[in-house]
Amino acid sequence: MRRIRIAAGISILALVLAACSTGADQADDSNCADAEVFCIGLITDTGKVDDKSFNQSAWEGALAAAEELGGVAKYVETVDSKDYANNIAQFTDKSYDAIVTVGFLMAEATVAAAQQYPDVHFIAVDQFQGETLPNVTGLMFPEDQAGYAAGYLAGLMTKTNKLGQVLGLEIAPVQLFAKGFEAGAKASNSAVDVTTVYHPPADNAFANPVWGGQEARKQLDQGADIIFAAGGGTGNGGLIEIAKDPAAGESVFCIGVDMDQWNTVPEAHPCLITSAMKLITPGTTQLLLQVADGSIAGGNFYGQTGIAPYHDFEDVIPDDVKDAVADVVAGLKDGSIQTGVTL
Amino acid sequence: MAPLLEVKNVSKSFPGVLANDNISLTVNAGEVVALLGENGAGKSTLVKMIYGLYPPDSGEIFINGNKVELTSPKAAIDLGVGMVHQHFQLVPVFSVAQNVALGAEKKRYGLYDSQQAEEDVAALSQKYGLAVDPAVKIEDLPVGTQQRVEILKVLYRDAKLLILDEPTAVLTPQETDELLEVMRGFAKQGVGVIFITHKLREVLAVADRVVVLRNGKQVGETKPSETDQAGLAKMMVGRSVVLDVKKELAKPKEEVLRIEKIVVKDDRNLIGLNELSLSVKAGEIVGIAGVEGNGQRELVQAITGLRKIEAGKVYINNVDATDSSPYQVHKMGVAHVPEDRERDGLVASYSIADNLVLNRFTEAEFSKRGVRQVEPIKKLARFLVEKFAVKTPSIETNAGALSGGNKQKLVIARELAWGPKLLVAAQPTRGVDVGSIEFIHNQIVQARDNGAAVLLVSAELDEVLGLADRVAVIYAGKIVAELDAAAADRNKVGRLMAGGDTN
Amino acid sequence: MSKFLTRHQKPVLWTLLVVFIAYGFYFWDSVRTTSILNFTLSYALPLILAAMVGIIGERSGVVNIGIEGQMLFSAFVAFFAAAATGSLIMGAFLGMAAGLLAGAFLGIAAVRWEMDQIIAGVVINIVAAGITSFYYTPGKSLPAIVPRIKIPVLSEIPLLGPVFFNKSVFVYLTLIIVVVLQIMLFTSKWGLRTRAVGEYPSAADTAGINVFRTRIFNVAIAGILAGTAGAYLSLDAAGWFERGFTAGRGFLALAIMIFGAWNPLGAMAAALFFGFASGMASQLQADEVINIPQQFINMLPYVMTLVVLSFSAGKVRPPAAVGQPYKKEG
Amino acid sequence: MIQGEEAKKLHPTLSYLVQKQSLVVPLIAVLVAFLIGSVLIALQGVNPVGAYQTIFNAALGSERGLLRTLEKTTPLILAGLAVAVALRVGLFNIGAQGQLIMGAFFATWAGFTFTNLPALLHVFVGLLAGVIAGGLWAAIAGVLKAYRGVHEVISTIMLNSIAIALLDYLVNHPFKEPGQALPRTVPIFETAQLPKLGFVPVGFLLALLVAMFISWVINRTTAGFQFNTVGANKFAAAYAGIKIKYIVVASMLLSGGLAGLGGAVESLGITYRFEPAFNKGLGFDGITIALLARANPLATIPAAFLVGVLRSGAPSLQFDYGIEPEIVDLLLAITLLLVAAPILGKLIFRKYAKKSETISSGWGS
Repeated sequence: MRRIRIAAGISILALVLAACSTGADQADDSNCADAEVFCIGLITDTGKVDDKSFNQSAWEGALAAAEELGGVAKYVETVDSKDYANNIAQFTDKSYDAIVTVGFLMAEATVAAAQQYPDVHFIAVDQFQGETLPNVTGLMFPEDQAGYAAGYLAGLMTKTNKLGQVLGLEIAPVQLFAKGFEAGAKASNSAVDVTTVYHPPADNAFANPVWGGQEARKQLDQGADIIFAAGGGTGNGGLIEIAKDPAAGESVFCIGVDMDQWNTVPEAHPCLITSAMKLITPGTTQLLLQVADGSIAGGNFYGQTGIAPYHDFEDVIPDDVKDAVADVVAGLKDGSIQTGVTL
Repeated sequence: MAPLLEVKNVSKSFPGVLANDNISLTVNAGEVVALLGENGAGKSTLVKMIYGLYPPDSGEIFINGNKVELTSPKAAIDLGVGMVHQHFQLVPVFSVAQNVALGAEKKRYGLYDSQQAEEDVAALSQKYGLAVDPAVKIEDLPVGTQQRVEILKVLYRDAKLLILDEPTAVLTPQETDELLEVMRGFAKQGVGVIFITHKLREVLAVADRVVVLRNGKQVGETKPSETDQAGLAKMMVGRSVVLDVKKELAKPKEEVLRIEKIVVKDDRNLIGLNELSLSVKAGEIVGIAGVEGNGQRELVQAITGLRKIEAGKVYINNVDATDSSPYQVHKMGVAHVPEDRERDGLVASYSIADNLVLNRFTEAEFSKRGVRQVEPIKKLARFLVEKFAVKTPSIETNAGALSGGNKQKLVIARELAWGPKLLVAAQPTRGVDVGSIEFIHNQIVQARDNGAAVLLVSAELDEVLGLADRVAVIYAGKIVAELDAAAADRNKVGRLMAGGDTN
Repeated sequence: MSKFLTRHQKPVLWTLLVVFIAYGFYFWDSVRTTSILNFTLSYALPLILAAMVGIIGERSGVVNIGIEGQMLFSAFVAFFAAAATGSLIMGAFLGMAAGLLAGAFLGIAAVRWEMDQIIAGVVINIVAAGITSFYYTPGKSLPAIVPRIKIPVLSEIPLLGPVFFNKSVFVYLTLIIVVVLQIMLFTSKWGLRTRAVGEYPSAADTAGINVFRTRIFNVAIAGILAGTAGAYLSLDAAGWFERGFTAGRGFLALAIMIFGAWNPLGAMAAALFFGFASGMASQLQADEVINIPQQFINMLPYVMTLVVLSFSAGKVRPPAAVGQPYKKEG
Repeated sequence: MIQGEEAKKLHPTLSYLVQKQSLVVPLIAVLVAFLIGSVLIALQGVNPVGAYQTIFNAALGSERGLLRTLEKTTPLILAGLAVAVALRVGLFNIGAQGQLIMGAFFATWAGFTFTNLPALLHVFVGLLAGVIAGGLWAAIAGVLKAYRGVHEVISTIMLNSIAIALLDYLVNHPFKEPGQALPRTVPIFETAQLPKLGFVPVGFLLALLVAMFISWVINRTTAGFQFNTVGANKFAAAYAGIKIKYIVVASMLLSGGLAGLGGAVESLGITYRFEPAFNKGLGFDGITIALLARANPLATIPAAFLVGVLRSGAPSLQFDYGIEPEIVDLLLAITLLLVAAPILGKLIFRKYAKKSETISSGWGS
């Protein structure tokens, strides 16, 4: 009898809790079909929306656009990379106006969905569009340029002439960052030596902060004084480890990646002089606004890259260095400087 | 003065069995009480309750006149109860001293004091004449010595009541006599002893009183002075039993098994069989007598293909079987009743039917193109269960659910069913009730009479002497003597088993 | 001392050989040698602790395949507790408590409920992965960093000093745990009883030792070590928590435990070997001295483990009763 | 088992349930897990009834949902079978993941390498390549176990890592799709693609057939008898003349082959190419499924289906209610706990509860 009572208790508890629940603070997307309401859907790569990296950047861009437009934004996180199509379909079923798919893994699913739903516009972050579809815009970034600018800074700042790189999986965007960094560093300081280490191939290559920290430590021990950490959680682990060094901010620095990591990894403040950014957030927002006002075009859209503000290191970095880096950033932008990076 | 131990109206049942039914027992200080009964009579259950291993369902236990709740062995040990178990409870990778001290460790600097323990054990073994080296690992000791360790364990804890569960099963007659002496010595020092056995001779030699159990019930109490072997046997079994195996004189024919100087390693990678030679002819039973651990297991496994032969040859029907697999040996006509039927002979989670074809499942009758033929298997099973009088509700019952005797009948049935040329039977009646023992003995004799060669390995010297036509004594991995069964008497064989000379 | 040397001749000689070689490399390239050994130790640290969890469990007869989940859960609790309370010590403490909880669950499931031990471990792994992912909240960070404690004098020794004696409290704690466990397991009353329970539970039972209690106690206590490993990962090694970031270390620890023949010091050596191989893999990649794709360098530790085990396995044997729930007959 | 007198005392329905408790307990376990799950969901401020409705609607309510559910179930059945078969022999194949990705890669390889094969043959060749690759990969562990005494848990963990690194090399270097930023292979030819029949993937039908076939092999053939005997009592197996080493290798070969088939079906039926990110975690789900199914080959089908439904419905849960998809892992963990721990059986059936049995073995060789 006692057991039955327990079971009954649990069910009643469940019902009470169900009654109390408010139905969550989910955005109301019931009238997305109306032309008045602009609905934005976002599907993450097999990662989480709070990844302090590109999924998060894109999501923030979508939120900003939704706010600007008074519309609705919602996301779904992908667990299984074979669910992309299904996850996209959830939004198309509800007649969302724009769908952001984040990450190059989703390229094919995005194109397939775009062909199926010509009325929906797709923003394909990090997905190069070989053939132009009117309703897909690939949001691309010249990562090598961001890496180059950061590398240029590092080349000027290093005292030991040794730079390090703690990287995620050896895949194109990471390689572009890394090679750009090396090229930039060599351009500003021909004596510099750059150590490049990718995470071993594994499912967690972008989510192994422990390894990132250990590798960063090793490179520091071997004399590197500025380390570029590019690899999601793995890189973040590297940043945090460098920030722990007693000389952090004095003679040892770190450089983040993707977004201004000053905001996403506060633990890295002691060493973070800048981040090699691809400006996914403004790029996403910009494209979504274009979708809303109808000015969007298919094909590839190149977003901005650059380096993040120096924050607390504004005074640490000499003015001539800052000027030189600013020139390089400008040169990269107008095409007068080429990174020379190929994969 | 209150008796040392008083058990009043204790009952205990296990699923499907009433193991102890209203049993009472009294043991006084300085007294040896023999608990006599055949296998399954409930002797072990009773003493395990006294030792705190099981709680009784009902009834009371008093120690020194105080009612006690024995919830764990620890509680029993604290009250001065000590027990030497039938299956030795020793950790093989521990030293003698570690085993003795386990659970009653003395400490130095907060750590286990191994030096003290070794000294204590040495002192104890000297005091009671139980010679053993405290620093040696248990797995390196012969069984007889292991038993001494078990006894030392109990003495180390200052037991006032000593329980010995079938202690003589693994001993030579001489060692048995020594043990009986030791028991008398304990009694003289005021220790109460409960001695479990089914060997009548020993009961008469050592006990002050005898309590007999049968089928979980107490059937009587007597004194050695008031009875004899026949009387005890009748009490134990409930009818008069024929203790001797009835059989014709053997008519040996051609040689079936010939072993030439085989060398085999044991589990510890030491020499287990040392150039052992032996021959068994069709129509005769050769019994291997020896103290356990002298190579019997290795011999059986070497013949049946379960153990690698390092040197020497084994011929079966003049065919070289030295490097044969168990499967090939079986195909040569060898049947094997393994010593540990629970471990080797049966799959407890399988039905009786599947167990009856355990080593025959590939035969054409039971397997067509790799598919098992369920009906023929069942048919065979029904036939064998009937023929060998296996008591079971159905052939679908799991073998694990059968009693020891029925399990053994199952193995015997499987091994004899197909008319083997050579039967290797190891401990065929271990842990089996008297009724089944008779049955199994008759089956073995019948197999002989049908022309099979039989190699019998048994720790029970009486069984070897009673059943074999020829007795080969094994000692330290060698056959040290071969005797005609008629010429072999207990004492002579016993001396040989202990490595002594016949002359 | 001399008794110790004669009894443990082989390991002592091997240790001396390794130290000798290490110093050889140190005089050749002190920077690389020191940094790689630093990497080695920090990589090995959680593996060592996790292997101790496995050893304590298996020495008392309980397979613990849930170390991975125990560590993940503890790392999660340690991180968020530290973030919420603003105290690393509180975080570490609660992380260990979480490990204790997870350990106690395994003990009770495996011993009291006689549940299949491997299933119980798998359940811990899935539950931990689910909870830590489901209840993960972004935007938290640690209040401070785990300080390094420089041990006077010892830290001045070349090579050994920086590698072993200028580290966080977790390193010292781990080293102490290994040594204490090694001593306790083989020379204490607890160790004697634990091993008896793992080798031959009925012998322990009849000697008056409570097999059930010993097993539950040990597995639960081992959980605290898993908690320590988890706290180390999130509070010290990474400085934050990432979903699923134990990344198979709990499973690797089982390999290390077997590699180390169920001995604490042996397991530590095996874990250091893994750390060293991994450090070398990244170093070879960084130095670009040999032109092998990094994937092959990275699989080296695993291949070597298989090779080494295929020559050494079978010579060591696991505790005899491991994996079997103890049941009183009848 | 309840026999004779005792059974008669029970009400007939109850007695029937007691007999069928190995079926009843898992069902109730799922229900209880969902009940506990509903508390967790409610604590997130979401109505659990709606949440479950969403899961089932998404997973089973439409052809698209059904297709996705069955597609997810397919490799899970095969991975579950892989682990279950090994468990039958007393081996714990923790390396199904590595075997599965080896199978997925080599099936793809066959799919894009052989040209001019007729469709049916090409599919068959692809599947076969997957089976062989997975089987051989697992056989390494089998051989190491049988002849060198290396425990399979350790060797398969190592082999998982080695497989990941090896395949990473293959898709980054020799078999990388030209001009692609992403390390992945070229797509397979159309002739190698496994088709779908409406919302039923052919791979799913194949998995069902394989499960039934394996069940038949285990229960009806002499090979299965040998597997079971080695698993149930290896001493008795040696005594009965079964070549244990051979069986260990053969069972790992079969186990790995099944896992490899799971990968192959995934490559040829869904992804049409190989990418390291695909197939994530399928082999580990196989462990959960095999344990849920208590190593019974046929029971892997419903177990895999349960996992498939939950996994397929989870994204909609996030879409509709913002609940993270990991909730389904919690549900599965609770279900497994309730199935495996004898608590539930004891609560329901009291003294008639079946005794729990150990289906896996310790390290003891």
